[in-house]
Amino acid sequence: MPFRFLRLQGFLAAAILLLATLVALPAAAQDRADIVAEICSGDFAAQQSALSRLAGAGVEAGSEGALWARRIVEAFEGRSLRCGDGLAVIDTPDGPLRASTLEPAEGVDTSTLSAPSVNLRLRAVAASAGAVLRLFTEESVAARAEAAAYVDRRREALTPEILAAAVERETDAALRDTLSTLRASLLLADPDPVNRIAAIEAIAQDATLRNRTAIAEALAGETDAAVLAAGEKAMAGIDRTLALGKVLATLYSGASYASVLFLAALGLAIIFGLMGVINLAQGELIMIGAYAAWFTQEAIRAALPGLLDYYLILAIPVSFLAAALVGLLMEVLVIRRLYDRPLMTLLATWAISLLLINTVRVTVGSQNLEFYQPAYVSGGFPVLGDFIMTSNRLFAIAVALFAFIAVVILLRRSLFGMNVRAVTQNRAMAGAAGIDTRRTDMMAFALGSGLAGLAGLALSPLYNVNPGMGTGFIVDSFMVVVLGGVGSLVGAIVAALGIGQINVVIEPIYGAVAAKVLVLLLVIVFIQWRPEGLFAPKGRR
Amino acid sequence: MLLTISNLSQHYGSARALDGVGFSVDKDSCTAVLGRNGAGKTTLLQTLMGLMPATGGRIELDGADITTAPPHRRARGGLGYVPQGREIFSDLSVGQNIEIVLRNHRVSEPDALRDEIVTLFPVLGEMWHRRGGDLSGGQQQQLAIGRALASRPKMLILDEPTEGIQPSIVQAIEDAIRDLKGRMAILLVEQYYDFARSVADAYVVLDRGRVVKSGKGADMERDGVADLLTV
Amino acid sequence: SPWVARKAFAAAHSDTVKLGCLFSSSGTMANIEGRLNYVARMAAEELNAKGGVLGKMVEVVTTDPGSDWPLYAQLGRQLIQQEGVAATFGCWTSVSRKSVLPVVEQNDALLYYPLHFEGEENSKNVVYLNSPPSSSVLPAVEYLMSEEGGSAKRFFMLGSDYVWPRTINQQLKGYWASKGIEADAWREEYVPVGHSNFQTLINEIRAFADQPGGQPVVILTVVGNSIPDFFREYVNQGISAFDVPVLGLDALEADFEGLDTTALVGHLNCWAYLQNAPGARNQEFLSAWANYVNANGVPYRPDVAIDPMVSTYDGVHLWALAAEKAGSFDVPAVREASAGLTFACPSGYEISMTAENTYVKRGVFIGSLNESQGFDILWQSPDTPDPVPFSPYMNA
Amino acid sequence: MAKIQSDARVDRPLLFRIVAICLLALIVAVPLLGGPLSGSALGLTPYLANIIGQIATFALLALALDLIWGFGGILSLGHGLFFAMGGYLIAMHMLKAGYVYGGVTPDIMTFMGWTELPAYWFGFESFPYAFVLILLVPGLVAFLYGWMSFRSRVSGVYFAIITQALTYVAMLLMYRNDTGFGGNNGMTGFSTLLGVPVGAPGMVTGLATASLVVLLLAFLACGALMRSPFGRLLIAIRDDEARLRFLGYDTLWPKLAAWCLSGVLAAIAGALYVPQVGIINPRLLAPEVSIEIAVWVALGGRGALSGAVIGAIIISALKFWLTGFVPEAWPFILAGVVLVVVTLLPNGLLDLKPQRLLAPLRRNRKPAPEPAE
Amino acid sequence: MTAPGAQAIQIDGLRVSFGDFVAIPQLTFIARYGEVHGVIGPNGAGKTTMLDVITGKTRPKAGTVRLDGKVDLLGMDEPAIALAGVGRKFQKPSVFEALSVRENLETALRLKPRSILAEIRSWADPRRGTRVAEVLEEIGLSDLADTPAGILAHGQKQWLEIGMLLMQRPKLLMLDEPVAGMTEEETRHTADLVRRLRSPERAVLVIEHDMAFVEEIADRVTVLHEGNPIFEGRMADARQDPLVRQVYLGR
Ligand SMILES: Nc1ncnc2c1ncn2[C@@H]1O[C@H](COP(=O)(O)OP(=O)(O)OP(=O)(O)O)[C@@H](O)[C@H]1O
Ligand SMILES: Nc1ncnc2c1ncn2[C@@H]1O[C@H](COP(=O)(O)OP(=O)(O)OP(=O)(O)O)[C@@H](O)[C@H]1O
Ligand SMILES: NC(N)=O
Ligand SMILES: [Mg+2]
Ligand SMILES: [Mg+2]
Repeated sequence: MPFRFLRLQGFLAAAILLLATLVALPAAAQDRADIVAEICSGDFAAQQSALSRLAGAGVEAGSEGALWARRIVEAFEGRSLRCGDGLAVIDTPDGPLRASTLEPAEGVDTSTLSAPSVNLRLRAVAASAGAVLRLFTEESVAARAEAAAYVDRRREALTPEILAAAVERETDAALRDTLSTLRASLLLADPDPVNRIAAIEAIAQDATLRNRTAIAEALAGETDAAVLAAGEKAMAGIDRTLALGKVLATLYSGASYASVLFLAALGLAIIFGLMGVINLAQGELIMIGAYAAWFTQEAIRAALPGLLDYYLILAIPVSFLAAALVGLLMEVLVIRRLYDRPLMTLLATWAISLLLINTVRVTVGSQNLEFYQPAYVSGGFPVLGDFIMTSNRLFAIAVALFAFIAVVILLRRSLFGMNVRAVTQNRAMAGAAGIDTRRTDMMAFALGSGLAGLAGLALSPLYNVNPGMGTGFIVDSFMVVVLGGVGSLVGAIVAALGIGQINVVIEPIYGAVAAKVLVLLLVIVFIQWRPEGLFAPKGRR
Repeated sequence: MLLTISNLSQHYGSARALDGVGFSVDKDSCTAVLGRNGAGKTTLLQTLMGLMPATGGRIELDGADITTAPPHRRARGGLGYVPQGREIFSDLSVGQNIEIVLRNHRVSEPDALRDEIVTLFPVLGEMWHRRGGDLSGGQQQQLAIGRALASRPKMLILDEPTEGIQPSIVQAIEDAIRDLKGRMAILLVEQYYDFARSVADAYVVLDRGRVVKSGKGADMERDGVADLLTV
Repeated sequence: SPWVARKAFAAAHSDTVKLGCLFSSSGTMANIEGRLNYVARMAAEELNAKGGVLGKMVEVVTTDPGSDWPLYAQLGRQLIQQEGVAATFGCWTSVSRKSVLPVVEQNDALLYYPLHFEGEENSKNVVYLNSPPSSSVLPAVEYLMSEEGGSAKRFFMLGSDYVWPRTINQQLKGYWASKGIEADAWREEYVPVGHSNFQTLINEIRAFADQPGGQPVVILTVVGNSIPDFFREYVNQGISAFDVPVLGLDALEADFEGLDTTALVGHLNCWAYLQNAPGARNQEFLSAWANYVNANGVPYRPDVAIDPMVSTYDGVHLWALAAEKAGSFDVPAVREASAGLTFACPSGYEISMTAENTYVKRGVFIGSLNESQGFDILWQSPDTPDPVPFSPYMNA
Repeated sequence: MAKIQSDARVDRPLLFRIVAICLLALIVAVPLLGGPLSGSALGLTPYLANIIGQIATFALLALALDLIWGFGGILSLGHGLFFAMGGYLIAMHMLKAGYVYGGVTPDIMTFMGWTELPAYWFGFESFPYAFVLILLVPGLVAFLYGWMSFRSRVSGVYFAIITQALTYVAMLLMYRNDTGFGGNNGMTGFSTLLGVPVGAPGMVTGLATASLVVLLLAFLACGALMRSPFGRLLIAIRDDEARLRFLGYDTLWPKLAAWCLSGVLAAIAGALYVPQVGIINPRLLAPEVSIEIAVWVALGGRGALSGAVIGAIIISALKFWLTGFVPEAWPFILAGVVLVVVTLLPNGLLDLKPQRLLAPLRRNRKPAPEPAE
Repeated sequence: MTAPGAQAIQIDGLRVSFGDFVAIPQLTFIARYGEVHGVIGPNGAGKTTMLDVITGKTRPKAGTVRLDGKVDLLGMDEPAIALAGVGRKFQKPSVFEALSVRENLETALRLKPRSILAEIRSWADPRRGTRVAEVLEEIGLSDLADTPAGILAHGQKQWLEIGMLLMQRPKLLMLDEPVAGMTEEETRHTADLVRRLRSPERAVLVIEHDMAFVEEIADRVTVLHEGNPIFEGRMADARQDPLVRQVYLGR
């Protein structure tokens, strides 16, 4: 009966497997010692082959073997594997363990032993092997999926056999598909053209330039017409995706650059655009905002380490208020006396910027501050082709949009917004009309300063934060305000988008500097044509 | 007494523009300030509003000393000011020019007041959404008066309010002033002697920063004020 | 001329001798260059603790050229002419050195320069404390091209636009050409000093890397704040050292202070000193620095030491040895006495001044960035190779 | 309410004379004390002589800016452009002369791997040629840019910001080594000027004296010009350009003339500056530098030539002195001084009238009443 | 030489709009040499706008503006129009505040209008001094000749501005509300001045809301309403015109 026969077959297979394990174990002991010795040998080629074997051997030896192999690989990578005097131990906080058996190594003084050096090659193989082993040892599907994604990128220790075993073993259907595709993609040089075509198709699923190059290289020696056709088709497909990805990438970098420009200019759009104060310390207010974010981070790290991941969010009010406070002091102590002498504000704010930079330098130091980068501002998501949406820039874009909307609503809808405009147009008459000009000036200046602080926060994942960071923003932010039309917030955002987008279109062609030069020249020419910016205030003078 | 000014003085640099000016204004009465060009009328009103700090003397509004108060305190204390040269907020719309005062003063029944102002100066209603700075000179003058009324002042201070205004509206303004007279005090600087005489309960004549004559409105003719205004 | 005599007289009759420092504590270089001021002070304290030099206490005069090259010339002039310093320790970038060079030459003064650099210069008024490319960059590039180093085949040179990167790359191109490597195997890009937005360039690097032709590497010669900016964007765009390793020629432990380096592990640098250098001499130096920082409230980390710090430290001691040997602070005498001097450098090597020029023989380290913002030693030279001021590959 | 323009409109004659006399005294003193008497107790070290010379060029630069800003009301936040042009042109001359006559290869040729200098370096070994270009090139650039902007009625802060942008563009270009002007390194290592070795004994005092002489001449000439009808026209433009046009003046030309004159003066200042510092690089084109020029003028009191000169001298002298004397504290002191001036003296240092300083000495006189704010 | 009664300024089919607001829909207007022509009308009627067009400050959407029946002013910029002989006093007095009264007057005088350089050289011309002294006398500011114009009172600035026009000796002289803010006595004095300005070679346009003043000086008035001329003729007749009374004069 076929049915019974199958059962028998299953039983036999299990038995053989069990037997193999039993037989393998004593042999493995010797193997393990050999592998460890090779890793410790300091000979590059031996180390490399030992690491590759670890993956395969670990897998073959079943889950216990895989766990052991993983332990070794991780110890090697983390440099806690110590060798010397024919001894190999893993240094753990609870004392050393013998590498080949993982039994405590009593009486071994690890300080006389040294970690084998890990060069890039070895590290790559180790990383790959580690991921393969995770694929076999991790309990959760998510962790295995992560390992699979990693293995996809780092294939040094990967063989079709290993993947076959992994597919076999995998219980999660989706992950099994992923692994099958991955396995197929390894067969680019398979003798069977069908497998080669499958490999090409598997590879083409991820449309990157790197994969295109892999296909192109495989096709170089190809003779089979079907494979060639499949390759050409796959490459054409990748090319289309790449092109689209490139367009998106350009738009995204344009938007991200624009968000930086806009954030830097937003506070100025109020202080200079609305209030008419040529604030040369605007960059320093940005710097203050970034420092406030850093202090928030440190405070949270000390007091509420659990919330550290959210420090950038928690710092939003802190950065805003810190810069606003500095702005408030500036206004109350100095700027207030100068509203009827706008040129003197140039002088005063120059001095204030000097003061702020150096105060921070003397008190905090001139080194770059260390910012912890939570997940939402580090790394990026591959979107399409080679377009990776980097999170830190996405954060800046989000903050810029948020700030823009909030400020527009505030200035358009609130009495405060109307008061600011009235006061800047005619300070004396505004007072006579019952507006508290002092307070309005103070609040408006503080708002403009606080927005600069917010910019500092949003830009801290993008730029180095040090006392001098603000000076770099002066030209750009004045440019944005002027191009947009002094006093127009919408102008500022349009100008920032324009400058940002044109810049990133030119940049890959002529380089960063030439792009900047061309953009600035364009702006200069544009101003000749519209001497009061994009959104010039209209009407009688 | 609503407003009492005593011994007020003011300089521009070393030039004296007001020199020991003193007079007082009754509740709901109309006082005309007269004087030749450069006599110091505008300076007086500006000092009164706190647009420049007085260099000497004392100003009392409703019994409170406001000599050093900032302009917005005086405005909220009940002074509504129509400056010479209009000085409207040119980048705000006509409506906003009025609204901003209504809202900063938190006047009661703003809608009624707004309607009242528009009825007084229909052109403001027509141009409600236009930019203040785009209005013609006379339209701006009307806006300036409307704006001052929007704070429901206890005392309306007008610096040559009919300057540059078409005759029919001058009449309207004159009527309005007559009409307002019972409801608020009015301090009026006016070159147009006949009009001043016809509305004023009291008058003050300035010359080179000094009060050279003052008295009841009804006595202007008898006191020969007209002669003081010519050479 | 009379005023020189006056200065010399003043110097001879006071009981201190002045050393000048020309290191920026503001501007784009501040983060790394600024700490050299403190190291010079620390070395001077060590000398003073032993009774000074030729019986005089050493006084260190610091300035702040603010990462502004012309200001180096101005302040150099001030140190030499106005302060009458016996020697000047200064400059990080080669461009700043080029800017003070005429000043030290016109005044026949001595500048101790602590950075590895491009060579092609041999002034008798400069003591080149650190290595020219022959004993720093070339060994590192050779390593990258070796089997063990990853068999690099294609090179993306990215530098700040000034003399050091331009010259280094010029030499590298000559070197590769001499190995028969075709010009399409490399690409050269420059950004302005202080450039911070590397978004587009890293896209380009990725595109370059993804093309066929063998293992790509980046030879990074950007300086100052551009270094952390570059690496941050590199991580964000998801490129790891396994894909495209970066050899950061000016990259130091201190450049990574603000960064999480877990995703940067494996990138390389090459210097005459790495903080992980073995040996007791290094431990001694590290604890001296930590103590100095803590005792004096120095605004830099006590647990980070970088090559130019050590080179500056070496320089102060080499100068003291030379002055003691010469029995005088006069520049010509000190210069003459310098030839052949040796010093036990914290790097573990016994460094020595060459006899024929004012170069210093030093060891070479290749470092690999680790998780904790430090560099592990991947390779180190068996001895101290002879410095070669003028590269044979320069106009090859 | 219409406040009258508080800008001083012509120089306070007394102050003007005092400044002129001080400059004259320096012209006599510097060569004397820096030359024959340099070893004496009163003598000037070359270091000090050099500083004086540099400051004189800064004062000249401030004068140039005040001409258009103080009088014409045209604020330039990019005057570093013209200063740098003068500097670059003289530097090109010195390098080329050193190369052609002295055989000194400029660094840039080495690291760029050039065997010859780019074509636009042609002829620079000749001083007269370089000299003419120092007047011509900045003048032409000023003319083209000014013509374009004034004609399109770009004015006020728009003008200020785009001059800044223009200078910034120039900086970015000059920082590129490919542009052929030495890139970030700029130009240094000069060997001779007018055939005299740069390190020659009299060179430092000579250059300093020359700078002072040029400064004095420019000061007197500009003073005369600003008191002339032309100056009055400029002031009228500053106060109400539109009104002047309705009187039939095409304001383009007087503005352009003042602008070009200012540019050329700034370039001359640059050409005197660079041989004295021995290096030029694009840093001079940085926005901060140009802003600082405006700060000098504002501090001194814009609209009065003596104010500009005094402002430049005070700030740059303070900076020279303090950076050496208290390197950590100087930014605080400088900022403090500026803030005190700004808050106490509405129109800059010019509010410190010499007469007023003397006032306490004269008895039986009431001090003039303070202007009302 | 222009003949008295000849057309000085001739406006045809003029249309001015700001955005979608039409200030002047379709205006035809003529002013003649030898006459003082009053232009009156409600606030916002377009009087100032008309002057803005003539002086080149505002560009119309359609229409022609000719001087002497031939020179097309629309093709010229402000200085050229001024040099062609058009002078204007602004509604809001505008003088050069940092210059003294005397210098304001000197600046207004163009002896050598061809080139600014020649003009500047001619500033030493003795004729200038005499002329300035005359005008100072005429506008009654002799005592204030050396004070900065910025500190003059409103009325004084008005006078100074008229003085500047007198210096200019334009063919077409346009005064926008010259007596606003003046005392009655000053108004009379100004009226005298304006009458004296009338000459066969000159056309004078006066915009004013002071009807007594207009009546006193104007040979002819045009009443504008919403950009349209609704009346042209003698002032005395205008007072009787019902439409004029309704939209402008009141009662
Ligand atoms: N900002 C100022 N600076 C200096 N002096 C001034 C200033 N404003 C006005 N003055 C002078 O002060 C005096 C009084 O001026 P004010 O404007 O008060 O006169 P007025 O009576 O309102 O005249 P008008 O009827 O012309 O409006 C005048 O002599 C004037 O020249
Ligand atoms: N730049 C502008 N933008 C929008 N509207 C304008 C502009 N200039 C003028 N106007 C409108 O055109 C109309 C005519 O204005 P104009 O100033 O010519 O009136 P006017 O006759 O001089 O009035 P007044 O007697 O009050 O001075 C007014 O309604 C004004 O609001
Ligand atoms: N030598 C350098 N890093 O410029
Ligand atoms: Mg008045
Ligand atoms: Mg009008």
